[in-house]
Amino acid sequence: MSLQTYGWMVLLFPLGGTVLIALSSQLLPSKLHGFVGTLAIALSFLSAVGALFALQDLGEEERQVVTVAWDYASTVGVDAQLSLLLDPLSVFMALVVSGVSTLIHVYSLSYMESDRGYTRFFAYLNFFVFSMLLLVLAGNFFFLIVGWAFVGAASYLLISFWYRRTTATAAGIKAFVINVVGDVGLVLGTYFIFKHTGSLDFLRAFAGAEEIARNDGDLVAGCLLLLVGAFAKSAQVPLHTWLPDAMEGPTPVSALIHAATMVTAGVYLIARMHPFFEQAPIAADVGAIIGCATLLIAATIGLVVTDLKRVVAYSTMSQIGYMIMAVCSFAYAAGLFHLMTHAFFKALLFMAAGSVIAAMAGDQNLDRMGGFRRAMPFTFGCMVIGGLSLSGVPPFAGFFSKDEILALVLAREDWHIVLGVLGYVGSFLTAIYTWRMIFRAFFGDPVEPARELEGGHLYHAPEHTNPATGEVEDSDVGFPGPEHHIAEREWSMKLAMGLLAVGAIFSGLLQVPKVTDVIHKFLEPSFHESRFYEELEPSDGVTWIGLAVGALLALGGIAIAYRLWVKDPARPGAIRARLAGVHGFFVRKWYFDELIDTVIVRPFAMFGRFARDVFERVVIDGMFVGGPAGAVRAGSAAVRAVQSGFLRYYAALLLVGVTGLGLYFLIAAS
Amino acid sequence: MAEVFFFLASIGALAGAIGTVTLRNPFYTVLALVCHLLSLAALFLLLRAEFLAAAQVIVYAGAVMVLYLFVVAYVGDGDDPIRPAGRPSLRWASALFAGALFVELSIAILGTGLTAFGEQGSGWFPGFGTPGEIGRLLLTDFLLAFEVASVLLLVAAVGAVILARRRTGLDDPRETSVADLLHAPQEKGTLGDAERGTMLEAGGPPER
Amino acid sequence: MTIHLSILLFFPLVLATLGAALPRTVAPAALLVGALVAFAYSVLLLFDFESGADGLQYVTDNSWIEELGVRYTLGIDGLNLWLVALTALLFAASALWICLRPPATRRKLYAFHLGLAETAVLGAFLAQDLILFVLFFDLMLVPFYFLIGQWGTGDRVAATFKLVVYTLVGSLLMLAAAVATGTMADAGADGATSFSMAALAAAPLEEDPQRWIFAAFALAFLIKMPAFPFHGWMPDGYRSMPLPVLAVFSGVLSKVAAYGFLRVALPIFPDAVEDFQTVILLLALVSILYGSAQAFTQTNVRLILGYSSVAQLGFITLGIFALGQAAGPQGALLQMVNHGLVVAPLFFIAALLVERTGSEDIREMGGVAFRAPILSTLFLIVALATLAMPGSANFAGEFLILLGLFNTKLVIAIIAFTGVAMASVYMLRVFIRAVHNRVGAGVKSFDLSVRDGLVLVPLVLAIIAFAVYPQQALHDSEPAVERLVGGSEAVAQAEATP
Amino acid sequence: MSVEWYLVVSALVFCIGAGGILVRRNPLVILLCIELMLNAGTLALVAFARAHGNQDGQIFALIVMVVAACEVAVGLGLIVAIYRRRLPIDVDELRELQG
Repeated sequence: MSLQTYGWMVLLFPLGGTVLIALSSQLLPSKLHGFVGTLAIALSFLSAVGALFALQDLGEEERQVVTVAWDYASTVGVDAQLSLLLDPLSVFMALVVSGVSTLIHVYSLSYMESDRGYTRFFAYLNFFVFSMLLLVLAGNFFFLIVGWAFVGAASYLLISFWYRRTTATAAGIKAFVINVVGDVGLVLGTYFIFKHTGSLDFLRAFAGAEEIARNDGDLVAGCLLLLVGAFAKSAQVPLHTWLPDAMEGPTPVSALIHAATMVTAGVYLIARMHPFFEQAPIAADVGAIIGCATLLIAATIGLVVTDLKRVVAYSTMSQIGYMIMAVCSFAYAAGLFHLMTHAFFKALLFMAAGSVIAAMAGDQNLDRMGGFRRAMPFTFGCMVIGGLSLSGVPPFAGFFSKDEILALVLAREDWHIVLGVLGYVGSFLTAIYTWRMIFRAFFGDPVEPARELEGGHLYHAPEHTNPATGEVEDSDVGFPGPEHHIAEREWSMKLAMGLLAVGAIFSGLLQVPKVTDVIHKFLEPSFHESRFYEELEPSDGVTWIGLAVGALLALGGIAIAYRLWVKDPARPGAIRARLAGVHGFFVRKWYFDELIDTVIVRPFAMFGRFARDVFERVVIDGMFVGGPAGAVRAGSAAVRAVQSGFLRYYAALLLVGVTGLGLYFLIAAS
Repeated sequence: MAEVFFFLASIGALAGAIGTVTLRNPFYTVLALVCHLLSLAALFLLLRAEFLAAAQVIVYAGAVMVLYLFVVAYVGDGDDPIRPAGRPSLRWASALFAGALFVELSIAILGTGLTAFGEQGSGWFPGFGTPGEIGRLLLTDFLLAFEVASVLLLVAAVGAVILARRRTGLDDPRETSVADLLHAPQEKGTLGDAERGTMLEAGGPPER
Repeated sequence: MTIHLSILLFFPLVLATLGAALPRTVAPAALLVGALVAFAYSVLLLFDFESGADGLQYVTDNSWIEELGVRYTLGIDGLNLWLVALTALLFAASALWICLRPPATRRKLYAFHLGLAETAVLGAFLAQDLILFVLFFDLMLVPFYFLIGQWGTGDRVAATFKLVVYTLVGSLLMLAAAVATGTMADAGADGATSFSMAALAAAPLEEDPQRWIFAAFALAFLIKMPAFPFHGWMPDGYRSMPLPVLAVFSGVLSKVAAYGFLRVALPIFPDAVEDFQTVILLLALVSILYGSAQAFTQTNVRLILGYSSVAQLGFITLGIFALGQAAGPQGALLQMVNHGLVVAPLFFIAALLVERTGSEDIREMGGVAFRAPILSTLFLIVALATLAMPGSANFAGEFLILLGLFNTKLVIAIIAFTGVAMASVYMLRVFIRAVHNRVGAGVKSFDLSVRDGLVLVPLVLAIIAFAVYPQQALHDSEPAVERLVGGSEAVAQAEATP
Repeated sequence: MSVEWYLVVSALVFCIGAGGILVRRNPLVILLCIELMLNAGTLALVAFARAHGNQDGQIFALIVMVVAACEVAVGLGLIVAIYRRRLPIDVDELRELQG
């Protein structure tokens, strides 16, 4: 089969899975739907592998293949076709997305088993994967935007999957709306670029990119707007507020959306648009600075959050910050390499967290956890592997990828050195908060659920409540159902976590400095016109010092976390009391939610209420309707006054009229 | 000779008209009108409208006026003081405008070229206005008008019967109208009171 | 096979009249047959239409009132082809709905009025003579007057009063303007009075009379749409209109107004359009923002949908008045069809939700998704299409509209984008409040019945089909739009040269 | 004997009838005044017929008589109906039709 066929198959399997599950939802037993959905994604992954081999068969210059299905909205100079661009970058993304998604599907097979929305879940999940694959494979701006928005819609559906929870629906709408803001940015950015290139097709537009003057106003505006899109999807400051709230969704969703796939779309976007960003370095610099700011802000919040999943979520934000910083500093291969390793270890961390949450019967609060080490040894092992990889301890995957980013950023010299140094600070914080989470959940005295689990029995809460509000859960919709019996007992969860753990340990070996160079070589055809792809190379000194510093910081962070939360559990409280102001600032998430609320949401709602209660009544009803209607009313009142009911009065009027008419004709005739 | 008859007849017609308007007793009013109609018939004869004059006497002065008298007798006396509705000025105003209208008409009649028709009129011919001629015209040129007039009479007769019919069996006769005779009883919906004023009503009756 | 537009035009009315003579149980069925035949006919047109060709097709041209130069001219080109199909589809859906859920009283009359409405709307779309257009445009009001006045709910008298008076003001202005155009232009052969739109477009008026005539037309269209601030009749009207009627009213009638801009205003008054462009664009922009803000705040589901229509029509107006940019009118035309396609099922779904809740207030709804998954899924698809999610044809329309506008009026385009974001807020708000969250107190949830599915599923399938392949509509309308835009460009150049 | 004389008489009768309608309150008398006005019209028609030498005017007059008869039938029916309902026979009292 040709590369094109593989490309379409990658897309069609998840779409077919969605449609099949949706149409047969009332017909087939729900258990089957899980397998159908998983199979569809697995086949999609296999097709992506097929596409990989087909791509490698082509010559190095020909590895950018466009395939068109049909004209979609091609008219009056707009060339929106349903087309795919198959090149190393898109195939790389498709592999990561479909691969990790397959494992998450496998994990969900048992994790969601007791949920009554099992069928719906897999339909949504398949749709999500389809959307994400459409996003990365799209061959033009138009379908990039389509995939972009589909991902947003799918994430909305998945986040508010337990739709009886008002917190879940609120989080869903928040995610969706911020994503739409991103869409708007993307569309506007597309307009700015389309204005100069005259084509929506990627390859034709890239070819036109060099014609545009460097740092041209339109181009910078367009790139900044693309960044808005990327930031909204990748949860960068200040459009990040949806990500922590999105943890309302089921844990596999968190793993899928917020670790491996959706949030990395922004990184992919910037890498894909590199010809424009290299022509508009101002925009790229802005992106790099914001990425760096995000990684620090997220890390500081991660230090204080007490919700298990939110800690992982903030660490995701922070890691995406690294990637954004990398691709905006033109270190594309490093950014994408980190994207891949991050997909492995972050999905692993989420799955492990999901396992713990299941054991806690849905409770996510770290304050109530402890001592799960012996109760869940497999989960503990996975968590440790993921944690080591995330902190950047050699020789785990995260170590190599993160250090490559920082080394390349330092190699940009000038003020980028500041970014690099801040990146190291961030990695130190990362180690601390990651291990804070692990130590608090798995060490210390076993809590009651842990003790029950050690006794071979799964803890059941007396009454299921929403962890966010304490509201009693509606058991129709909402995990855990009354009969949940999971927490690392099931083969499918162990399989998924095991495979990811392998990835989290060994995937770093693909690109060890000065030794292997697989990713860089593979991606090269996609970046053949880049001025920086080959040139940007750290000096040997920076490389080795960076590796050493990175390893030391990671280990140091872990040591500090160990001292604070295992050796001396009283210390954190004391520190918190001393730094109450800072702590409060971090706990309130730097007041971003409040800021957006005051600046945007409230004025808008106030305007709406004003419009409804005052403007509509006074101006519209009063002036515009009241005008014509009032004139008609006044006129009819005047006529009504004449209608006295006196017959003779009417007759007199008639007579007056006839007389008047007669007079008129007489005068006219004379 | 014709002038004398004309003046006699027109004085009779005008006197009858004035009597109709001014006499208080309805009974006398009708009689005044009969006088007016007879005088008018004489004028018709002068104008060589024989058939019309006959019809005027027989149908109008005879049949129609008897109907009036009958109704007057049925309804009763009801002496009617002559006074205007609303305010007294209406009376003067109406007289004024009626006078003004008359002046205007007179100016129009006398001041235009009607005199050109001459003393004898233009195309008078033997048989003018006889029943035979009128009948021929009615059944040839004016057949449609003739037929329509018959339908009109029928409708008027039916209408008069319905208007004046005696109603029985109803609590308050004021609450029914002609429309009741024509309409079938109203269809009744199946909605409950609570469902009125909502989209349920718009969407049809609910099926549960 | 030759296609006669008169058959398409009058078939619904004839069958509805026939239905009025049949027993009352059969009357809606007769209406349905009329609407379905018209729909089949319009589908035939879609396939038979020669899409690359410029100019009118299937022209019917007969003399009508010779003394006044009024002719009975019907024709189809890229501008009205898909709108005619949309009209036929929505009326067929509505007729099916009242067949399956007949009104409680006087259904013969109800069916007759609906058939009359279909003929009037089709006539307005097909007419190629200005007076004929005005006639059908005004005729549209008549059946709706009775439909609201007799079968409406709530304070229907006040609603009818407002609706009729308000739109009549516009209509009368338009009639005067149309007569003035014809008599002042004398565009026919040998300087005779002609109301043929093609002839009028070929012989434009002086700029000064163009202005006030255009203003009168624009006012009529803006009221009908409705656009801010002429939407005063809309809240009451929407609150009291019976539902199947509201679906076609909102789906089709507002499009007639937008179509009027394309068919009448742009070609015949090119100079005035240039002069008024900014004013109309600003009104459209305010419509978007204001409609969105209202839709975000209201709690009555009908009003939310009504105000969202105000906002959507604002987008369409923006596209039409992106002068000199073919993408704008192209997108606007596509968006007209799209909006009609989504808003009608939305109102049907709203009726079903209300049936389950017993209230039109979204605060009292909630939670039907668990027991009504099919209904919720359909609602989701329609809601996402309404908020113009990329991948829906609505997005293709909005993309083109805003692209056209972007190239002419950058700032307005950028502000209009906030409307895109707001649309997602208010549509999701309705969706979540109605379908998700806790089950409302008075809610009895049960899934879509086969009867309702018969109406809804084909409409949703049409939305999906259109989302997958909107190209055909764009292709069909391209020559007509290029001609339209070329005309106004030529005028702009002529203005610039001296 | 000129035709204008007839017309002047007709005008005079017409104006008397019109004035009568304005000053009388009894519906019966008002009906009679209407008869007067109709007859004035008839007279004018017949006079014109004579002047033109064309009998069409007489036919017209005949039709006017028919209409007058109809009007009488309906009008008297109304008066009887009013009487039956024990309403005052006075047009000033019968004014429910006011706006």
